[in-house]
Order: sequence, then C-alpha cells, then structure tokens
Amino acid sequence: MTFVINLGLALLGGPLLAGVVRKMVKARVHSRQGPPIIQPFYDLFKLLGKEDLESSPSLVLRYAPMVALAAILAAALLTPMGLRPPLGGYGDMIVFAYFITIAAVMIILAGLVSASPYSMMGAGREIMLHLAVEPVLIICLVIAAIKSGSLLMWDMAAWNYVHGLSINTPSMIIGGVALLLALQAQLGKIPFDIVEAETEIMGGPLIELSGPKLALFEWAFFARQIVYASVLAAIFIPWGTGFALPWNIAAHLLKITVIIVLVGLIDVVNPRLRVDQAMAYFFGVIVVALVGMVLALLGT
Amino acid sequence: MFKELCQKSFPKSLWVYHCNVGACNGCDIEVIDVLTPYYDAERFGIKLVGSPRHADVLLVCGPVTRQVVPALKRLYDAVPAPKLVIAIGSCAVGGGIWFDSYNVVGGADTILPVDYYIPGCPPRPEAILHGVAVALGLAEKEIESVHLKQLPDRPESVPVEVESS
Amino acid sequence: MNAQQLGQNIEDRFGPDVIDWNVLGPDQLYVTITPESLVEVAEYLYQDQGCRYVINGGTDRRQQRDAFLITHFFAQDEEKIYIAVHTEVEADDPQVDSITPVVPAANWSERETRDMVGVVAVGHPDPRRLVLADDWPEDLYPLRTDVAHDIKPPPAEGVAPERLEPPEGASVVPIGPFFPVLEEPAYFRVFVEGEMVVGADYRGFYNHRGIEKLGCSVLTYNQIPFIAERICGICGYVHSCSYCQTVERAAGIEIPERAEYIRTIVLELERVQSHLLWLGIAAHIIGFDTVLMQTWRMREPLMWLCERITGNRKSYGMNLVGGVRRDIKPEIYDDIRSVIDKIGAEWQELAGAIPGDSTLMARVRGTGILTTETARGLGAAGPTARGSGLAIDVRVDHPYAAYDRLEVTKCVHDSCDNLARVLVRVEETLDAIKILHQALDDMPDGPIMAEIDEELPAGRQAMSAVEAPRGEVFHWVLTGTENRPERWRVRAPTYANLQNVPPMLAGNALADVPISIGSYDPCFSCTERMEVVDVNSGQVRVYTEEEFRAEYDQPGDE
Amino acid sequence: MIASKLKEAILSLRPGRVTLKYPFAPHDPEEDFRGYPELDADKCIGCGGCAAVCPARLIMIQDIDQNTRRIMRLLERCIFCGRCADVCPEDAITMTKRFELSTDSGREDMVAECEVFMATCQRCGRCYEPPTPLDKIMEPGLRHDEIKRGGQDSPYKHISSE
Amino acid sequence: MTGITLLTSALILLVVGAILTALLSKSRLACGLVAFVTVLIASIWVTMTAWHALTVAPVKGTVLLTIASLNSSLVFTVDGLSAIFLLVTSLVAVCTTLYSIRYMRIYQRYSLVRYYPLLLLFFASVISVVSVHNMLFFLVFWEFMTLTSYVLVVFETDNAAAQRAGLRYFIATHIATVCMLLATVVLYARVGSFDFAALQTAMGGLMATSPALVHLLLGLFVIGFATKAGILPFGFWLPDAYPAAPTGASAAFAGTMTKLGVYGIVRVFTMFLPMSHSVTVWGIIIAVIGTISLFVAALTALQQSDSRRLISFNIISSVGYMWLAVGTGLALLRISPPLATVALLAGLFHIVNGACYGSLLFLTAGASRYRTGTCDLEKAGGLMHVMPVTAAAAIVASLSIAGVPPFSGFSSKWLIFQSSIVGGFEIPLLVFLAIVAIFISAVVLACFLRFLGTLFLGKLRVSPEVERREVPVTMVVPQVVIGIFCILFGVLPVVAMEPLHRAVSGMLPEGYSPTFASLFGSSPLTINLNISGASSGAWGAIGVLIAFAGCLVLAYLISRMGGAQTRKVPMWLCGEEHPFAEVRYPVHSFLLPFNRLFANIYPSIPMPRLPRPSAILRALNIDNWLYYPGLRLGERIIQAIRVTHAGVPQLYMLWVIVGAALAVIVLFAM
Repeated sequence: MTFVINLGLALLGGPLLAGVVRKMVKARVHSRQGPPIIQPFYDLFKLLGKEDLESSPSLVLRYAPMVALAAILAAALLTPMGLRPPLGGYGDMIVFAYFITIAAVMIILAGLVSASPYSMMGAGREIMLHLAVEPVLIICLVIAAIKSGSLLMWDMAAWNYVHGLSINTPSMIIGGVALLLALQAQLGKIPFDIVEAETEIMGGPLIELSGPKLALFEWAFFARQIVYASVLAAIFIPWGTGFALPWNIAAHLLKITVIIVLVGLIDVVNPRLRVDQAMAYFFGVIVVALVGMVLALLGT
Repeated sequence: MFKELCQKSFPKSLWVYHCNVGACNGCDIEVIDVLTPYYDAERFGIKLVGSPRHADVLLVCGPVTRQVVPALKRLYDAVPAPKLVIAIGSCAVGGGIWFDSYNVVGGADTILPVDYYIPGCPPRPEAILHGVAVALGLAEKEIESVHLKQLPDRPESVPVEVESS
Repeated sequence: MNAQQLGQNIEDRFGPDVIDWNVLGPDQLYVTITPESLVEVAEYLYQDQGCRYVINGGTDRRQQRDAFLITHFFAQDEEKIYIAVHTEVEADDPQVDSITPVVPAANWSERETRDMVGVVAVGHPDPRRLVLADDWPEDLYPLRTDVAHDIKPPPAEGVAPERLEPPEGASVVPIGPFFPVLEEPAYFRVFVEGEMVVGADYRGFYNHRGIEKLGCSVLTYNQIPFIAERICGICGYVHSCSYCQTVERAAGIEIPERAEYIRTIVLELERVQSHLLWLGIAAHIIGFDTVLMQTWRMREPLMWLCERITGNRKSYGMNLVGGVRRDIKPEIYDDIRSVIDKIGAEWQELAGAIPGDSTLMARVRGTGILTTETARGLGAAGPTARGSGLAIDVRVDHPYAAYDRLEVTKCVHDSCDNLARVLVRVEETLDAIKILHQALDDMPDGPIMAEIDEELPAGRQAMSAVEAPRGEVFHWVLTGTENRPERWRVRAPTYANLQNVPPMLAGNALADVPISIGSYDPCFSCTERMEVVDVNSGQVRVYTEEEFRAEYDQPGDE
Repeated sequence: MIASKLKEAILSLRPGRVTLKYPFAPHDPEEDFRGYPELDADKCIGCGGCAAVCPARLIMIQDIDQNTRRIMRLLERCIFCGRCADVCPEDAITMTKRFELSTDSGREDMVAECEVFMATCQRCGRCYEPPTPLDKIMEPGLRHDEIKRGGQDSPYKHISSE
Repeated sequence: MTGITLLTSALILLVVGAILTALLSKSRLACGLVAFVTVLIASIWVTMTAWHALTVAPVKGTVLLTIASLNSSLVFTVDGLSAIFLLVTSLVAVCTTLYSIRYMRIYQRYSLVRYYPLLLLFFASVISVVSVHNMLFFLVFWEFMTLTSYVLVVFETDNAAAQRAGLRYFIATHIATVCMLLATVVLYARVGSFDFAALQTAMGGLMATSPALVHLLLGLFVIGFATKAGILPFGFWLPDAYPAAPTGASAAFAGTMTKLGVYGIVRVFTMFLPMSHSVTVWGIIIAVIGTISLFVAALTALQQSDSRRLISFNIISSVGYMWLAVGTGLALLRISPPLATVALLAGLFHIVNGACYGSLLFLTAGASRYRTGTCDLEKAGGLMHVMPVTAAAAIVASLSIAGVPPFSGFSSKWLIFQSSIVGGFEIPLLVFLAIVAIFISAVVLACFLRFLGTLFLGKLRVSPEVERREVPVTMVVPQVVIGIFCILFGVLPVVAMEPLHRAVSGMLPEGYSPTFASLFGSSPLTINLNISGASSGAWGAIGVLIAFAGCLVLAYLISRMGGAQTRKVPMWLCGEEHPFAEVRYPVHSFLLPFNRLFANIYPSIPMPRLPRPSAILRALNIDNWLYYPGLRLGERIIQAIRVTHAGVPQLYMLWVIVGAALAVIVLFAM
C-alpha cells in the first residue's frame, strides 16, 4: 500500500506538480496562458518514443538514466510521505542521503561518459553544486535526528507531527528554513539551474542524451522534487495527524504543493547565478544550518 | 498500447531547435516572439531546447549559406527521429532575395527534407503559429498554386487546370 | 577646424603625396593619396588628428582606371567630419601597405578587402586567408567585376580553416555556429581552464550572403533599400535609411522635411523595439525568462504599431531614394503616443527595479569588462562604446534626418561592464521616447517624396552614417552606370564591436561568456552581410598562466 | 532585494493573461498590411513593370506565342515589399491581408501564374512607365526565358541523397 | 598442527621463500611464481590460525626466544584484533603477489632481487607485528617492516624523486619509532617488562602519580602511529612514497601497513590505558585529528592529476575515517559502551574495507599503467573500452571508497556516521565531525568520479602504440577477488560484522560490550541499530537492494515502453568539427572553481573573496566572520606544522637528538 502511494506520488505526482507550476506559476508571471497541466507527461511519453542517439556508446551511459530514476524511487520509498515509508525499516537518513547522491552521481557519470566539453563542464558543476548543497540536507536531517533521537526518517516525522513547530524549538525552524533555501538548488531550479543551463552549456550533462535516456533523467528530476519536498514537508513542517489515512496524505500533498509552488515562484523571478556565486551562497546556508544544529545540541 | 501513447504524445510536445543558417535575424526574432505572452506557443507544448539531441523540430531560418552547409547537415543528423523540419521565412523557403548570390546555396530544402514551409519576410508570429497549427493538424493550409488565364473572347479570367509537375 | 581646413592640413603635411582632395557638403572630406604615403597619412589621421577608424573598402576599377581603389574611412567626431582616404593600386600588382600596425581597428577590413577584391595588405600582422566559406577557391575574388554574382564553385573536400591553437593546458569550448543563445550562426572558440576563460577566437561569415555584390551587380538603386533592410532583421531600417541618405547625398537630392521626420520617427521606434528586444534576450541568456516575457509583452503593441505605420512588423520597406513610401497619418499620432507612453511607464518601473535586484546585479556587475582604451583602440561603436565611457553618438556627432532639430542626449556610463551596457540601453530607450514625442509634435506637413527627374550621374560618391540601436552604421556609395552603384560599402556596428569580444572575454567565467557576447547586442547578419571573416582579430589577449593569476589574484592549484 | 523582486512580480502580474486566442480565433493584421500579393488577371496588361522593380526578382515575363504572355511569380521567395503593387499602372496587383501562407509544399503552392492575352497593341500608350528614372526597366524579368529558383544550381547535395 | 604452529611455519615459509626468490631472481617468472606459491601457502595457514582465533578462542604460542636481559620473550599470540589484521594481510598478500608476477615486467631494467624477497619479508613482518603482545618485539618487527618497505619504496634506483620520497619516509618513520621507543622505555623503566599487560599496569601506576607524563607518553604513541598511518600532519611522506613503490607493493602498503597505524592506536588505548577520563579525552583528540586529516587529504586529493597520488591522498583520508571511528569509540567508551562498541566495530570494519578498496585502487591504477605506461590522468583515458574488467574493478573500488551503497565502504561508513551522530547526543563535538565526514564522503566521491571519468570512462584516449586489450589474467584475478570482497561486505555487512564484533568484545573489558544481536538486531540481512533500547538507525542492504532492483526494473520497463531505436552519431559540438584532443576537457580544469576555493588549504595564499550574490546573502553569510577566519586559522596551524617537516634530513636528525635528550631528562626526573 505505502509502496504504491510513495512510488505513485513520486512517479506521477512529480510531473503533475511540475505541470501545475508551469501553468499556474510560471505562465501566470509570464502573463501568458501556459501549457496544459499534463504537459510534462506528454513530454515524457514523447521522449520515450524518440530515437535514442548514442555518441559514445557505453554501458554506463545506457544504464545511468535507469539507475538515476531507480535511486530516486528508492529514496522515495525511504521518505515519509504522510505515511510510514515502506522501506523505513531498511534504511535511515544516511541511506536516504546516499540514494540521493547516487542519482546525482548518475547525472555526473552521464556527463563524464558523454565526454563533450559541455557535458563535462556540466558534470563538474553538478559535483560542485552537490558538494555545496548536500551538507545542508545532512545538517538539517541531523538537526531532526538530534531532536527526535533517531536517524530513522519516520521517527523524525513522527516527532514533528507530535511536537510540531514551536518557538521552543528554534533549531527545527532554522533547519526548515535552511532546507528550503537549499531546495532551490536541489531541485535544479533557477537561480541554481547551473548544471543544465540551457543557454550556457545547452543542458550540461544531458546534452548528448536523447529519447528514453533523457526521459528517464527528466522523470527522475520530477520525482526528485517530490522526494525533497516530502522531506521538508514531513520532517520540518508540522500539521498532520500522524500516520493515518487519508487526511495526512491530503495534508502532505497540500504541503508539498505549497513548497513546490514556492520554489517555482522563486524560479521565475531570478536569473541564473554562476557556480562560484552559488557555492558562496550555500556556504552561507550551511553556516545557518550549523547554527540550527548548535541550538539543537543545546537542547532547543 | 504504450507505444501508441508515445506516438500520440509527439505532436503534443514539440521541442524546437531553432537554427539560423544565414538569416537576417528577422525570422529568428519572430520565432522567439511566438513564445512570448501574446502568442504563447507553449500552449501547444512547444518549447525551445538547447541541444539538437532533445529536439523534435528543426526550425530553419534564412538562406543556406555556403559556409553553413556542413554544419547544417551535422545538425540534421544530430536530431533524433521522428523529426520535423520547418522552413521559416522566404529565405528558408525559396532562398529569398539572395537566392542567386555566390555564397547562398538556396532554401532549406536544397539541403534538408523540409516538412513545412512558412513564407513571409519575416512571417508574422500568427503566421508561424498557423504553420504550427497546420503541422499539428489543427488548421488547414490556405494557399495553393494559382494558374490564371485571360481569354481573348471572354472578359474574365478562369483558372486553368495544370498538371502538377 | 572644418573639413576644408583638415584637407588643407593634410596637403600641407604630405605635399606631393596628396594627389587630390575635395570637400563635399560641410562634413565630408575626400583625399586621394599615393600608395606609398598611405601608412603615414593613416597614422597622421589616427594619432595626430584623433580620428576614429571606420572601415576600409576595396573597389575594382580596372575597367575605368586599370586600378583597384582602396579607401580607408575615418571619422573625426568632435569636428563632425567623415574622411575618405583613397589610394589607387595598380591592377597588375594588387598590393598595398597595411595600416593595421598603426591602426589596429583596420585589422578585419583589410583582410576582408584582400579576400573580396584581391588586394593584399602587405605587412598585416595576421594575414591568414580566411574569407568566405572554407571551401571557396583560392583565387576567386567575388567583388571583382569579372566574377559573376551567381558563381557557384563546386564544394571542396577536406578544407579546414586555420584556427588559433588554445594556450597550453586550456581546452576549447566551441560556442557556435549553432548555439542556443546566439540567434545566428557565429563560431567562438573559447579557451577555458575550468570555467575560466583564458582566451577566445572568433570565426564568422556563416551569415555572409554577398549583399554588396548583389547591390553592385544585379540590383538597381531602388531595389537596394530592400536588400539593405535585410542586412539586419531587427534594425534593418537604419541600413535602408543610411543607404538612401548616401545616394541622395551623392546625387544631390533634397528630401522633403516631412520625410526626414518620418524617417526619424521610424528610426526611434525601431530603437525602442530593439532595446526592448535586447533586454529580453539578455535576460534570457542568464536564465531570467520572466524579463524576456515581460519586455516582449511590452514590445508587442509597438510591433503592431509598426505594422500599422509601415505595413510590416519589421523590414518596414519604407524607404526609397528620395524619401519615404508611406506617410504617417495624423490620426495615428495619438496612438503612437499612447503606445510609447505605456512602454515608457512600464520601462521606467522596470528600470527602477533593476538596481535593487541583487541576483541580476550579481550577473552583470563587474563582468565582461571592456576598458575604455580597448574600446577606443578597436573602434567600438554605439552602446558598447558608450558603456565603456566613450561619448560617441552619430545622432549628435554627425546629425542626419531630423536629428539636428531634436534634442538628443548621449547616454554614457563608464563602469565598462555588462551593467553599463544595460544601463545605457535602458536610458536610451527612455530618451528615444522623448525624442519621439518631440518629433511627433514638430512634424511639418508636406510631401514625403522628392521629385527625381533625371538619372543619377556615374562616378559620384558620398558617405553617410546612422546611429543604429547597436551603434554607428556607415555606408559609402560610388555611383555607377546602369542605374546601380558601382560600389556600395557598408559597415555595421557589430563589425566594429565584435573585434572587442576576445579581449573582453578573457578572464571571465565561462558562464559569463554568453551574457558578455549578448551585451554587445551582436548582430552577426549585419556584420557578415558582406564578406567578413575573422578567425582572430589579432587582438586576442591570450593570458599566460602568470598574467592570468596575477590579474585575478587566484591562488595556484598546489 | 525583496522590494525589487516584488516590483518585478507586480509588474509581471498586472497585465494578467494577454495570450491571444489565435489560431482558434482570427487575429487580423493592421490596415495596410502587406500580405500575399494577388494579381488580378483581368487588369494585368503584361507590361512587366513589376518584374523590373521586384528586389527578389521573382517575376518572370515570358512570351509563349504571338498573343499570350505568361507572368510567372515564384512567391516562395517574395519579401512582401509591395513594390510591384506600387508601380503597377493598372493596379492589377494588390497586397492583400493574407498572411497564413504555411504549407507542406512551399515550392508548388507558392507559385502564381497568369497568362495574359496580349491583343494587338491597342494598349500601347498605357504601358508601364517608371515613376522615377531610378525605377526604369532593367533586364531582369523581361529578358529571362527561364526563372531561377533558389538552390536550383546548388553544387551541394541534398541530405537524403547521401 | 595447532594454530600458532601454523603461524610460525608460515613466517618461516615466508623467510625461506624470500631466500629462494633472492636466489632465483635471475629468472623473473620463476621468481614470481615461487613468491606467489609461498605467499599463498603461508596465507592459507595464517588464515586458518586467524579464523581459529576469531571463532574459537585466542591462541597463544610457546616462547620462541627470550632476551633475559630485557625480560622479554617472543611469543606469538593471536587474539581477535590480531586475527582481523591477519585475515586482511593474507588476502592482500596473495592478491598483490599474484598481481606482481606480470606487473613486474614493466621493470625490466631493475633486478627483482630488490622486490620479491623484500615483499615476502614485508608480509612476514606485518604478520609478526600484529601477533606479538610484547612491546619490544612489536617495535623490532615494526622497524623490520619499515626497513623492508623502505627498500621497496626506493625500488627504482635511478628515480631521484623516488629516492627522495624514500628518504623522507625513512626519516619520518624512524622519528615515529623513536617516539614510540621513548614512550616504551619510560614505561619499561616503571615495571621492567615489555609485555602489553605489564605496560598497562605501568600506565595505571603512572596515571595515579604523574598524569602529565601519561599524556606525554600517549602523545608520543599517537605521533608514532599517526606517522605510519599517514595521518596529517605526520603522514606527509605518504603521498610521495606510495606512488614511488612498484604498484604491487603500493597496494600491499595500502592494504596493510597504513592500517597498522590504526591497529597500534587500538592496541595502545584499549590494552595499555586503564579506563579513565583520559580515554575519553584522547578519543576526542584522535577523532579530531582523524577528521582534520580526512578533510585536508580529500580536498587535496581532488587537485591531483596523477592517479597514484590521487589514490594515496584518499588512502590518508580513508585512514582519517578509521581514526574518527576509533576515536569516537574511545571517547564513548565510558559514557556509552554500546555506542563505543559500534564505533570501534565501525573503525575495524573500515580498516577491513579500506584494505580491500585501497589495494584494489592501486591494482587498477597499476593495471592502467601497465597498459598505457602512464599514471597521469591527462595522458590516458577511456580505458573501459579496452580493459573492461579493470574498469569494473575500478568502479567497484571507487564506489567503495566513496561509500556508495551497496559497496563495502558504505557499510562501514554508515556505522561510523551512526556512531558519531548518535554519539553527538553525548559529546556534541562528534556531530560536527560526523558532518565533516559526510561532506568529505561526497568529496571523495567527486574525486573518484574524476578518476573514473578521466581514466576509465569517456572516449578512449591512449597513445597509438598502446596494446588495446585487457591486462593479463594474473593481474585480472586479484582485482576480481578483492572486488568480490568489496561487494560482499557491502551487500552482506553482517558477514563481516559478526567476527569483528567478536574481536571488539575481546578487546574491551568484561561486561562492556553488549551482544551482537542486542546491538544490531538478529536478522542476518538487516542491521537495526539499537542503542539504549530504541532503534536509531537501519540498514538492510538486501531489502533496499531488492527494492532498488524493483525500481530498476520499473525504470527499464519505462525506458522500453516507447520502443525507441538506437542510432550511432558523432558528438554534437555545435556544428563544427573538432579533433577530440582539442575539446577534451582537461583534468586539471575539472572542478577548478571548487578547487580554487580549497586550494589554499595547503599554500599560504589568502582565500579569494567571493562576490556575494545579494544583500540578503551577505546577511546570511556568517562565513565571512566565522567560517573563513576559522579555516584560515586551521590552515595556518597546518601550515606551521608542515613547515617543520620540510624534509631536510639534518632537521630530522636534530629532532631525534632533541627527542632523545628530552626522554633521558624525563626518565631521570622520575
């Protein structure tokens, strides 16, 4: 049951929410009508039916997109999405973080194997951005771990549901804010869509990919949005009724929609930053998160 | 079943790679104009992409100049099938005002198999949208070749049947 | 000092080397000198008289004079003079001294002349043969009169262009010919270390369509405005204007005042739409699509307005030699006013939001630095020059159309970075709206086309310039027989500006390259309407590792 | 920073959705738009003035026999400048507002041909006279027995033939 | 034969083998074969002994040699801890020797008499070092190991760089030995015995009388072991010395010798030091040193373009993880024994894994050198097209060292992170160390992606005379064997953890260590970490893998649902053609902006000021006034320490003399 909900949310909810953002946020700010809400699905299905061009044939390139999507889905199975995660007993936040990393690694590998200067540059940017952003996620999760006394993500979510947001726990608030600040980059949105940067390096690591490979990566990106937003929603934003159907699913959906819309809104009112500027920004965010962690260690 | 779904999705999501093969910029600007709020081609799932690998449609603007021919061929080769080629503007359709210049090879169909033509100098954004609509099957083409003949005994002209060659 | 005095000065200084000189109108000086003295005269004009180099043109006059005519054009902006320095080169020994060593900005055009007309610039620092397509035959010079305009040599296999090698340790990132933010094919070889640019190399001519050849061989005087307009699809009207002005000057045609005002209004409308367009594209380059969408939304009513005034959204087709084809009906004056006022109001708001937008500023401030010295040395034009602190504006310096009766402000910023170029254009747009109001208020009644009774005589020449949105457009026409010019020479602003790209790029992050190139509002189709090819302007500063580190104070790797 | 972003957002949101209904509802061009040049075959006298001034040189005048003159226009490369309409002494050419010219066979569909009946020369006095000396009749057009298409003599091979 | 006889026989066999190979050294193949057979048999014996010690009971042999004057006798004793190292050494020894048979062909110019005999003696000394419980013999064998390895480092006699590296190594490790010797002598002076048990008594006594001296002695031991382990700032010799040796030997060093530094720490602090507050303090110190070391080493590794140097730096960083784990374990020993057990187990587990992937990395780098003749990442690349097995091994090893599930590095790192984060609830500092470690784990990944990306993945890029085929089978087999272990310990960590738990239990005082099931749950497939009753972490490799495989199948089905065709095309370079060499993105360019940020971890050039994107970021950027100054301070300290190790032999001699004098003063002051 939870398997179906988590997978379904990641696989179908991701593109759908992206479609909502494109139509409701992006097009609205652009003063235009915008594509249909299910446009991402059209895009994905179309890509799946396209020819698959191989410029540097290799097994790595062939399987990297599948592994990337699978890793994100596996991470989704570890993420509390309103309910107890189906794989909760098999992996904790560190396993989760590593699956997220695997997905990033696959993008990097795809870029490296493509060997085009643009893809190499994109891969380099992905590594740098990942190095700058991942600590934020880790620190924020550690804050929650300290508060809940467990590294299991559903323990953290449960703690959050029980204790909620309170002025007595500023560390959690800071953690949530830091994670929100980092979310933009983790979701590959402007001002941090530096990795793909269509107008600079033409899709970066994805430049040489076409057809199903591209579709799988795109799908993984959509699913990643849900996973990250779920982490933020379940662990740092309270208002839920614990692990019970169906209201907490609804509440969770509402929360991630709000988060993704917010991210989309930031996306449309900013230009892309350079990778060094982004790294400088994230070192700032890391420091903020560390302050949160110190507070958590001090017991607040 | 899924295969069919994928094929049906193709016209609903046309990713466009726009290439200028020697144009004056007029058509290029109108192509971008089509994406902007008043015309919003994204309604039809059309968006510009940065890599030809991601593209479904090649928008060709301008007369094909001599220097650009090899690059254009490589570009066509870099687009995954199924693909459409749309020639935009009089230059890409027929070579334009410089059709016979020493450095101009001709219209886009001199080099590529072109699927749709959108004449105009530059075509209005509406004309481009109309071309897209024709390509998507949303509209019918509205022109055809004209063959008129003045008859000596009759004051009005009549269309003549001409075998299409 | 006026043109007369300058001519006298040159004669006094060079004596017998000056074969002939005369002045046309108040501001055009034509000097014919011997080939031997060319370099000295150029140096005198460039160094001593503070002239700005414009361009070089080569004309095949073997039928008339058994010689090639080489002409270097200079401009003296303070004194409002254009100077043409003619030299005749013997037909059987087509060689002339290169002035590039003393006038760096002549680099491109001397090579162009060599490739198109076959006159070799002796002593050129970068004499690679790079004109036309890679597979164009060696000894075929398209601009010579005995070469047909529609000659199509068969393609050749295995011809590789000469390319600049990247510095040690750097790799090449090809930007172009097809690159998403370059609307046109242009090919930059950017040398990078990591994401840091250490040099660049430019190769153009993908857009070369042989316009000058068509103008001098198949088209007639009144067909050329339409092809001139298609030199550039964004700001083509400046070219047709400039061409018509040149022919009118050469033939001594006075155009009606109303036609002058109409030209001015359309020119300014074009400037507004071009700057709006540019801001959108520039924002798109740095991923800020909302600005693209919004500026183009603002621009769209203007396009409809242009369609209403001229019958087409762009490539207006308004100009003929002698005036304009269509009148602006008085009943749409108010529509023009309301459209531009609305744009002005929104633009003002946008301009107010820009300085506070720190993410935007992070991308434009301090990037793409083009120093004043480089800009002057390489002859930058228009907003690029004004963004580097050079106060040049043809509308003020060499007034044309109705600009001498209107109040034009030079918008100059001296921070030399991308931000300066943004701000120059932002202010210029507001200024253009003011000018439009003024022109609409002052516009006199009357005819829009001059009466032309007789054919244009052959052998007359004239120069004229127009301030395009991108900078100075310069045309020179030598009238000919058969109802067409014998030679029509065009210099578009991007031609001058592009030579400034390589020095500007070095030291930037690669992520800043597209926006830096974009900040010039480059229009390759303009540049390459003729025969421009460049692999390297010769001014590329390839930084050594030490220089580079010293400059940017970056620590070493170890 | 926030203030600027807000300003931008307000500026963006104020106009609302401006997207036109086109192509589902017509959006006609402004008056005097120069669209598809239509030739009224009844009015044409076959003077060739249009061929003389056409910058794109797309009008061919060809005498098929004693009293039939064919006016062939390859509108595929028309730049819609309207010069032909300007100079036509009979106003046989009008620049219509038609702009929806897209087609799947550009070279065929953009051809317009008209055969003019040239009777014995009763109309001579009304033949084309250029408005100014600059528009005088030149060779292109009248002299050509065949009309070249862009790319016809291209030395390059079509991609599918490789 | 009993266990210990086997061990002794194995040692004798190795010595005999060394003599044989020395005699046979003219015949290169025979020499290699003899060495391999010797090592194989010896390893089997050693493994049997170790397994017995681990599963049944520690084995203690008879007295082989007695030095009455020093009241010492040589007795081989194998307890749980020794057994772990013996097992690792056996595996590494067999694989590297087999590998060397063909690999040494690239050293045609050099006589093998300087290789196999010394390699065998090196293995013998490593085995001996971990099997004695007498400090005197420990130091003797330790010194013997240093000498043999030194000769291996300077194997390329005409390579000046190797000679210099060897000299630095020699001097550094001897200073380390002197430190340890001094400490030992002080303790010996108290109790008159070199036995570990006796030394513990001495330590306990000293603790009561002069705690300062205890701390001094511990410091000397830490310096000694840190030097051997390559821990910064004492391990500065390592990145030069390891690449200098023939790769077979480098792999052996990486698999065994570096780890002995950790072994020593564990021995000294669990066996010598009585349970007290100072254990906690020293645990924290060790953890901090380890973390600094892994931080600096990994970021420096990112800037290397020689594959073996890159690996060497990562070995240091990997040892840093071990120190972090061991330090965490020691720090928590008094506060939370279950957690301490987990941490120590994590450290030992990481040692096992580190030995596997460390040696495997050197083997793959050696294989690429064998084929291409270079270790420069700039000069070769895309080797997966010619050496698929080596490439696969390199991927496995790289993902292991980077700790990507389900490879072995992840299992042990997971335990390290668990123990240090949960331990952070008790000692907050540990959380920060954990975060640094997690971050560095990503850096290591980045580093190895670069290694993989340039050397193995991507377009083939080798000089034309290179043979385009896989390395010989004797070089492939060792890689495969070690690679299997890397995967096995990742997928089924419990297999390794149970014996390790036994070793840890044996090390700790009675009653300190909870049972395996109470800590890690009873499932053989899943680790459900239970500390203080509540579950705090879970890692079920099999379960997660099954789910992951399911997702993979789903992804595969999705990718096939459109029935896409494949077509081969050239690379898209914006339309123009370029020779690949021209557009190839050079290695040193990769990550340049990031490396620039950390370039000054070593050099003294001040940190470049980064432009801030916005005012709000400026406000957020506490790093301006907190982070950078801290970092700079750290750099300066590191710098200062590095400067003292400038590599001038005289300087080191001076240090030795000063140290000795100091020791004498201390001795007589007591």
